[in-house]
Amino acid sequence: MITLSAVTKLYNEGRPNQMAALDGIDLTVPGDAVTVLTGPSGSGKTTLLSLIGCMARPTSGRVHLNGDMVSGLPESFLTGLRRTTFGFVFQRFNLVRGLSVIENVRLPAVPLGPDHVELTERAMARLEHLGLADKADIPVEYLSGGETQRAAIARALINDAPILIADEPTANLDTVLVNRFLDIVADLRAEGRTVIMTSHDPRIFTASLVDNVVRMVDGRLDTEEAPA
Amino acid sequence: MIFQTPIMALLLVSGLAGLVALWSAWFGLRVLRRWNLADGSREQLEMERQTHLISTLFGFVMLAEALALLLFVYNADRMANLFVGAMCAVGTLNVNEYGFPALYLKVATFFAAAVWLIVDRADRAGRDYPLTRVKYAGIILLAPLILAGGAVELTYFAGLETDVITSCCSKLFTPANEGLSSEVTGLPPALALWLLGGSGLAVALSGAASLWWGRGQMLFAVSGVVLFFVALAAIISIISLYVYDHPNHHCPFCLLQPEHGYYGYVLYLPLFFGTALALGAGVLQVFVGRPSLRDILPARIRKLIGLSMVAFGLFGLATIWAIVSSQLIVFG
Amino acid sequence: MTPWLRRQRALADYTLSALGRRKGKNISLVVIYALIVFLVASIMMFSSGMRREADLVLSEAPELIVQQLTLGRHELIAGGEVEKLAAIRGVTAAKGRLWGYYYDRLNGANYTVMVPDDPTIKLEQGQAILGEAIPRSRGLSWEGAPLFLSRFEGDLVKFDVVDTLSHDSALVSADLMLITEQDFRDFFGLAPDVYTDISVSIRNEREIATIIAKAEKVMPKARFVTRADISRTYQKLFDWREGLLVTLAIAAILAFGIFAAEKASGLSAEETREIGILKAIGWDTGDVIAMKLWEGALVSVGAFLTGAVAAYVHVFLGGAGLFAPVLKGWSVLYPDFALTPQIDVLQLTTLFLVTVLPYVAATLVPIWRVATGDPDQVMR
Amino acid sequence: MTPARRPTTPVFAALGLLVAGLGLAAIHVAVRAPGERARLAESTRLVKVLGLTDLALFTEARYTRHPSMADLHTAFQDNPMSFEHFPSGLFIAPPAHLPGGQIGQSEKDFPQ
Repeated sequence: MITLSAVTKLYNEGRPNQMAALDGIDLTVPGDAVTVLTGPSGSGKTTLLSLIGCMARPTSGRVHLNGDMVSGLPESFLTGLRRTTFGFVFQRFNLVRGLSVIENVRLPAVPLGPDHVELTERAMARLEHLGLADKADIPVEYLSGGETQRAAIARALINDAPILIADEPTANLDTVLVNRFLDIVADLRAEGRTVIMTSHDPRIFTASLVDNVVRMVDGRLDTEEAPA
Repeated sequence: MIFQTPIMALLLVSGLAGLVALWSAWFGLRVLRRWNLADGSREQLEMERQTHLISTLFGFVMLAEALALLLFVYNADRMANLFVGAMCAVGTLNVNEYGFPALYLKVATFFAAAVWLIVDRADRAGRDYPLTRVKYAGIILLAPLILAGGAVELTYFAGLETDVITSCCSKLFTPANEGLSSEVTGLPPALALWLLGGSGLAVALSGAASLWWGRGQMLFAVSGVVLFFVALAAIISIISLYVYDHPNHHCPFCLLQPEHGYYGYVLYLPLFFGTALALGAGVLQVFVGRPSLRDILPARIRKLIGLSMVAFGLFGLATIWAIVSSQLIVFG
Repeated sequence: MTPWLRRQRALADYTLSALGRRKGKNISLVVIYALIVFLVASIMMFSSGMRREADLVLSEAPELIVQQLTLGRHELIAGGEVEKLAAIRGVTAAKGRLWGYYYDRLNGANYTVMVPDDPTIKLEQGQAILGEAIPRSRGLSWEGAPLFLSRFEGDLVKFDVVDTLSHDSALVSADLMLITEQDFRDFFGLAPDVYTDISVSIRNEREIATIIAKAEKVMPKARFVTRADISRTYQKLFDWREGLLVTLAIAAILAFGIFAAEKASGLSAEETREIGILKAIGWDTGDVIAMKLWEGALVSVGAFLTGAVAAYVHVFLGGAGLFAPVLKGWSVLYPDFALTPQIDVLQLTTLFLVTVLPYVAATLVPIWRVATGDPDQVMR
Repeated sequence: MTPARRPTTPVFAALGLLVAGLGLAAIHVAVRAPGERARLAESTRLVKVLGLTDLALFTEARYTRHPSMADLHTAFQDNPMSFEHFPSGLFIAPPAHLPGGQIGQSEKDFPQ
């Protein structure tokens, strides 16, 4: 469970182009559920997602993760927390070009120094599960859109994080692939993981497995439509 | 005179260390004024990330200074035949009045940087960076030391004139001469060995106390430092005699020569490491009460003390071996 | 393996995979770097080899040489001075030395002609003992071939070559020509009681300064060269050349480092983004710095080791083939010698500091710049 | 599943080989030492017997053949074309217009 109280995030603070991306957010994201942040582009949902995922520190306000305050932690502790608690799937997937699929999938585990063979087996099992085992050794730039997404999901889960964070995971995908993604999310739920994502795709936030929808407007929560 | 590869390497190290010192002292001032972990501002974030660089840089400075320390002594030895009357490092270092100060400053920099790195690692382990201000105050104190070391070294090398008649170790380290070094030489061998044994015992007892009962850490650090100085005195006064198999050769540098099987390294390396670790343990002990370090520090200090004792033990073995294997009979 | 080691290896793995994307460029980087290290290392090994050789060999040179100076130039010295020197307390012996140069117009070489003053060397009039390089350059290939020397147009003097100095001593004797005193005086037209200079043996090395002080009173115009002076001359000579070349090489490494720093700081948008990705998926600033340091370490240590090993092979197995023409200059005679191989850990340390440090220093700051990006930048 | 290929394996192996190369060099030093000692002893003996003072490395001119015996303050002592041996000489080439003389020829030019 992640709680945000009175969270504000400024970009370019102290400069003429200062901008408040988030403005006084109070929000509780429940654990063991699927939560979708939605709203028009520029509404601050990605910024909110990065605060929830301990990717950035709020300019003011507090963030609690399972009761522990995390907003005041130094960045290196935040990073340590992030790599064991959260798995990230980015909007453009952000795989490292030039590296093979399996190398990409192993990346988040590198700072932890796990056993290489064991790690590779874990990565292969995950790729197998997502139907990518035969592509493990090819460079990521040769993957199709759907394969890239699944590789990104495999990478997000390599440290066995309990919470998966996804930013616009279906932005460029057709319906078949969207349905495939929803199947994967259902699998993850069955494994007991929490899923938090942003999306302005109605195919996602109206899906039956979504427990929670948070609507945002201009850096604030859209209170007219309370979370379902 | 500066146109020599080892001298250039040494000046290169000093120059880079000086740059690092200046830059990190400037950064340290900023930290002392602005550091505020609760602040989520850009500046704070940048400072936190810069601390990584400072740690990396200081790690390098310490490594390079440790190598440079060896090189400095080695080079002094090698250059000895360029100076009339100099027969080993002592003669070269005595060519002008900056030689020995440069060496002492180098040794001091090595210990200071080692302690700083130990504090830095402890600081990083605490969830709220509890020692950051201490650490950067330390850097502001360390920077002048590093800069002075570099400046003295440069003056020393710049002032090297090959035609100067210098004294060599056989003149300097004989009891007949005046001055501190001859007083150390004049320390009676028996007394030197008793002092060495005594401080060794103090190190062993306080170390055991801090490992078993978790107390006496400060005492350990203090006796470690005492042991360091006593050991240096004992090396000049008596141990070197055993290594050289010669009743009047008291030089602490000739030990590092290949003719004596590089025995100096066997003596000095554990001694220096043991002392650095003991110092680090003592400094950490000061901060053991900080809330976020309370769970972490005691284990770390124990580890440092343990390693330090191993190093001192190796030094002790090396000393005993030198005495046992020597042909020379001083007592009896 | 501990997690710490496994992490280091994984970081190195990543660095290598990333470097592998521009294989050609990065390999040529290492090759050029290794070439510079090779040059510096060769110079250092060669110079220190020469210094050591000179030091050992000349440790048996005369304790003191006394020369007559006229107009600031080396002059012949009268035989009467020998007794004056021998009379000084502490002097074991004083001997007049006869040596000079002969320019051989046939091959353009300078020989050092010398009169041996030692009972073990048996020479008769008309006979000569030659250094290793003279028969080589004059093409005296068969045993017993006589040596003809011509001092001026129409002049021809014949010497029977009775012996050639052993190859082992080439470094000190390559151009030597030993003849008897009578031959020497006849050949050069020298008066009977003059010498080139005087060598003085001294019992106790510590008394040299005192003896020189006494000798200066007897011979105020003479110049005194001690064995220590000779040794210093050689140390300085090779130090100077080494210093000059190493300075140039350091400049080259710095330029190279700046180039590498430029490459690191002017990182392509793609590379910056990549580091953002790494930070976003859970790498700490420290991890990124460590990864980039691995890159620097692999490049510089790889280049260092390659350069050092190649330099050893070049200097001690290949006879320093690259330097021979430089050293040889315009001399016709060049000793055929091989340096005594030696490896000195502290010399390697110097080499390491001189070659690796500038590179690491030049790349460290840009590395840090890259490493401090915001992890959430990839989400924006 | 294929065993994972790691890029560090060959690179570390190569570095290890290079370190081993340095080790071999050290062994080479040790193996050659006795022979070299004999060679140096021969040179040293000759130096002692003849009272030699210099290395026969640079035979161009008397002040390069015997640097320790030379009048160091007089440059270009024997021949304006002689290869200047001392520090400044590294930068200054002799004037090109001087007559060629015989200097600069090598032993190969005289097949006999």
